[in-house]
Amino acid sequence: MSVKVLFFASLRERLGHGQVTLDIAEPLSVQEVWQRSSGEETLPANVLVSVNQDYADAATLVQLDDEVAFFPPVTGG
Amino acid sequence: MSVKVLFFASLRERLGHGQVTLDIAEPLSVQEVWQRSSGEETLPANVLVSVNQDYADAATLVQLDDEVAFFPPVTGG
Amino acid sequence: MIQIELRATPFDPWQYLADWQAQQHQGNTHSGAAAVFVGTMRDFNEGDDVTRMYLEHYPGMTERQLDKIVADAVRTWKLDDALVVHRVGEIEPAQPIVLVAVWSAHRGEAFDACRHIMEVLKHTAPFWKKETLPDGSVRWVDGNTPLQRQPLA
Amino acid sequence: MIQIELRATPFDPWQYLADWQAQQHQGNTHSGAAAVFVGTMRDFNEGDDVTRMYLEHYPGMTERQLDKIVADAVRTWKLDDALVVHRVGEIEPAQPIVLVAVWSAHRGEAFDACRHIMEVLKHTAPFWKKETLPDGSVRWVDGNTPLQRQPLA
Repeated sequence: MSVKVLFFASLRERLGHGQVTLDIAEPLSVQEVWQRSSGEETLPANVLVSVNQDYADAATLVQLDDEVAFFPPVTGG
Repeated sequence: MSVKVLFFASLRERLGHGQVTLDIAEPLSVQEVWQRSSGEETLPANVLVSVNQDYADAATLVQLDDEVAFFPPVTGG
Repeated sequence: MIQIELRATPFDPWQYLADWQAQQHQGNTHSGAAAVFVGTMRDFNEGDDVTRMYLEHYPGMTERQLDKIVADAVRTWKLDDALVVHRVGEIEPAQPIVLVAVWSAHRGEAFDACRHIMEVLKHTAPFWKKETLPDGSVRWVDGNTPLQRQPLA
Repeated sequence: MIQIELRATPFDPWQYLADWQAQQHQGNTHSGAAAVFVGTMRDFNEGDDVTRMYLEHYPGMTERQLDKIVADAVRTWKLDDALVVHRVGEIEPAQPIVLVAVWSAHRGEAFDACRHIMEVLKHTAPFWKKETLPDGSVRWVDGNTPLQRQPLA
């Protein structure tokens, strides 16, 4: 079972990858998904996160087969 | 010397005329112009007035050759 | 640029804007924001069906007041361009009555200026609506806007 | 009716509205008010000339967030219709980036809803701008919007 992790914009460029697939056996917090997918300790305060395309936070629990994304503040419009 | 007096919309229909020319020898207040042009005593509170196409009030002094207009509250847009 | 137009014939506000933009804004790279309002005649008012409308105005003063309203807004919000088109005469349901469009560097100014122009226009520009009901009777629309002058002493 | 469109090619927002109105609003006699916002790419930002821009998005989530923003506004302000068109990909100065248009019975609701959609879109819809400067260097535009989640404990 796995979790798909996406990175966008300047964050993708900084980490050097746009997508990671994590094999997980049980639900993880967003914070743990960040550590395992980015190799960095703490989720930076200016990084936004979504789970299944809805905004979430570091404590949100990620289930098997969920899609998690990390990205910088948005600048559309 | 004269003053041109105009009436618009429901006020024109109520008074039965859209334009009156008053012969005057000296400046008059808007209130006096109303009396002489409408035949009614007091300018009603819901009648707007302009002098030379700018909003004015009952006390505004009307000069010879001015254009005065009386009309109901506006309903454009 | 400022443009004010009173017109006695129907118009498509979007096509009007497409044409205006093609003329005035070709390659405009400084106006980041445009805000637009279009007011359209409905087929009901105050609980009654309305079949058509006559829009009376005060030739000369109407243009003068619109010019002042728009020039004030352009100055206050530092607009790049402003356009007001207003119908007069016979109008049928679903026809546009008024178009207000403003261009600015920033969206806050554009929204504020567009809304302000509409509010002041509705409260001060000399237009009067006369509605025709399905039975053929006519009535003047009541103004429910604050008076522009002080109450009489 | 609600329509949301992401598009990778330039568009004329006024012609788009003319076409939409011709399709959807033929004889629409209940929407008395339309409020529209168009955001256009400028050729400067934060004091620098900008020659072009790339607009990245999150396929799937971007559409989902726009759908939610617009559906919320339609419900809150009882809108008759709402339309959002947003560019993605390579954009040049003077090209429209975003079009928001709403139709309502009354002008207050139309203005409020249009502005609200724009504000929430700017703060929550996943788009990211990358600018190219005249010397060929590129930079991501800093978001200066409040975060959508609580600070970490």
